[in-house]
Amino acid sequence: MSTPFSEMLDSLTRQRGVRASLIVSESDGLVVDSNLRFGQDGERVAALAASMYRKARLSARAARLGAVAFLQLDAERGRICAVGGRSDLVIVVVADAAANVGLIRMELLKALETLE
Amino acid sequence: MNIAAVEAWVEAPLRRFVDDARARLALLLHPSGQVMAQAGFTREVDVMTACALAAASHATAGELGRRVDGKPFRGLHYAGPDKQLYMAAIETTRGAYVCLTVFDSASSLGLVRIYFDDLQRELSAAAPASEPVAAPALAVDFEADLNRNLAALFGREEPSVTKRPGGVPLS
Amino acid sequence: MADDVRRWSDELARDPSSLVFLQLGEALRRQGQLEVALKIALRGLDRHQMNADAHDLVARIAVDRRDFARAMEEWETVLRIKPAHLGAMKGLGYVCFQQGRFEDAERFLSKAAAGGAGSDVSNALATVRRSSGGMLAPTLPSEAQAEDPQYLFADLLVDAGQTALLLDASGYVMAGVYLDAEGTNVAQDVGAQLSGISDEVLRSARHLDIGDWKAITFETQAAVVAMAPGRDNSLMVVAASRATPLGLLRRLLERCADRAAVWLGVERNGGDRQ
Amino acid sequence: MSLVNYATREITCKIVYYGPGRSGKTTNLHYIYGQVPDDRKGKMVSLATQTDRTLFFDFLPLDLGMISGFTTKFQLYTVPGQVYYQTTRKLVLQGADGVVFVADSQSRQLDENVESFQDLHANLADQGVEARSVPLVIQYNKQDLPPELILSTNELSDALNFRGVPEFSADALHGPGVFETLKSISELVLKRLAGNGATR
Repeated sequence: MSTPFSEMLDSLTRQRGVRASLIVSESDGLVVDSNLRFGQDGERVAALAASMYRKARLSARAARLGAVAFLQLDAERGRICAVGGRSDLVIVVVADAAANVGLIRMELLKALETLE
Repeated sequence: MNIAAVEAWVEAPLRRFVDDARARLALLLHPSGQVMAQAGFTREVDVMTACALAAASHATAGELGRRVDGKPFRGLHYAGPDKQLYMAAIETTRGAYVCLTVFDSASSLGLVRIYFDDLQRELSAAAPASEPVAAPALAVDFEADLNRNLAALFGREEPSVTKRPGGVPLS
Repeated sequence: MADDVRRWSDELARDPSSLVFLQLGEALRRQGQLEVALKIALRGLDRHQMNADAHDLVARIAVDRRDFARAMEEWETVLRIKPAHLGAMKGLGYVCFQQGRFEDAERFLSKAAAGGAGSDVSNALATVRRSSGGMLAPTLPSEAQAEDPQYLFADLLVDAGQTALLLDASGYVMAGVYLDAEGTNVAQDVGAQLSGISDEVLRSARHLDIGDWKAITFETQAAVVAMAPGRDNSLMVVAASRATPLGLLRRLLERCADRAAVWLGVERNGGDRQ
Repeated sequence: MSLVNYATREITCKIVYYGPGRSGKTTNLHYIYGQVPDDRKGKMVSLATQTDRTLFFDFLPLDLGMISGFTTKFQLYTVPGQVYYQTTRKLVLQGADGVVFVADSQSRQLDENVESFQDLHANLADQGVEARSVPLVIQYNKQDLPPELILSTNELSDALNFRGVPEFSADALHGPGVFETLKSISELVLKRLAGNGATR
């Protein structure tokens, strides 16, 4: 089924090393739309990534650093990148640890422009 | 967070759930409204009331689901301005329970739901295979205690017997 | 930025006397490619010995390479060529501050401020004055500075907007300093706010089965921030101005984390850092 | 299904006040609520319509105190009496440890009493519960009304109490009979715990 976000998510998931891309509601941590490779638990990623993004956003605001634009978590076996804008929606990408995060970041910022 | 459970096997999974989901309150109850475990409540009477209302709400939602969708709903979510509530059934080998959790902006519906799934799995794994064999709980001569407590409850020295038509035991 | 670097490299290859080496060198410096940047800058300087900006570029690269002596020399040259060069005054102020020469730092920064430099210089000046007038004597010896955990990362921070904090598991500051726009140390507030993120990160990494977390980086309107877990459940936090490339920030994070690891090890083993 | 926590030595029992609409089930709970000291009761919850008819149930948690070394708590529920709340009655009845059937003594309510009593048995059967195994007490309420308006307790007993369970005449509005009814159902429910052990 094609949704208004399909093309954007396809283009994110096409990036080398990307395992999943999702649009997530930041406030309730639920999946709005997703493009997942086999084995990815979209609901889990959505809930945890949204929570992490929200925490970073609120903490940065409390620390008077301004609004968070891009977030990247690096772990031993994977990376999570997220961008959010003015709306409640956050775009999340789960990628391999070795994925080119520079490219993913650019694609995410491009996707955010489309979303807004 | 303060956690109390009627049966010990419930405690660890429930504790993990409230920690992981950053829940403010949690209740595990029988569908009839009897509490199995609670986390975060400070007054026992509040627990009982919450259980009664949760059981009612769960039963209502289940019945509504059966009527409009042919099967009970998976879960129930209410959102207030500050706090939210999520409630769903949990099936174990010991039977079905209802779990109600209250959370605020430190958590989210998505988080609560994923950890709910984990709780379901952990409770299923932890549940003893069979019912414990219960010994008689009360002594046979419990009546004296009961009479004394009821009299105290109603502010009477002795349980009084009134005359007809005002409360005479008929048999 | 990668495109720009390629374009400027091509241009420089076509015309080795082009001033484009200034942009190329600066871009490479920001990417953390300090050796290449230095090579380009020195080659440019050979052809443009009286160009103040070329000396300024070499000085900035030297600071990144912790070569403060070379940076001083280059910025002093800049001021001989172009006495009103604000970048050189700021740079000299910064180097003097790092070396504990607060009076000199104040003199350079005051000149820069009088010359019309922006709010970052005013902030830096406030910091210097606070340091010299407050807990630190103007001629504080470097050993004493090294004893103060506030200055644990001072020599690793290369731009005025950069800051580093080491937090314990409860979010309390163990080392480092975080100055706000007014020059006030808000390390404890910022640390407490940012440390909460690590709980979230820990949980996400655990439940998404991606192994232990190594770092988290985020860009905000005002800054770029990177954090990494350290020994004894500590948290290393570095922040820099928004213009700082993420790659450079990560390098800074690694250096500070290494420093913190050594310091924590020493602290645990009886506090003897000699 | 009494809940017995052997670790903390606590017993919790669920008692349901059943009966036709306006027979005085909620009034029983209100009277109890008014008599019991604050430290022995929780807030009374009434899920009622705008006209104060019970919509879902009334609920009153009571702390009976220590009985045979167990802290004993009762949860008193009422069901909505009106015929069309059948589903709700079933839900509230679920897991009841004891039932108080509150009959309306007015002559014109006899059919409603009988119908509601049958409804109780049908609902218990639906839940796979043998009605005779559930502790039951019958209360003939409103016996304070003028004799020409009500049936005598003997007449009501003939119509309803074919099982010969404990029965009480009452005036729930003013109190007579309320305490005796509660005491009787408490005894029956606890007797099961003393004799049969806990069901759970």
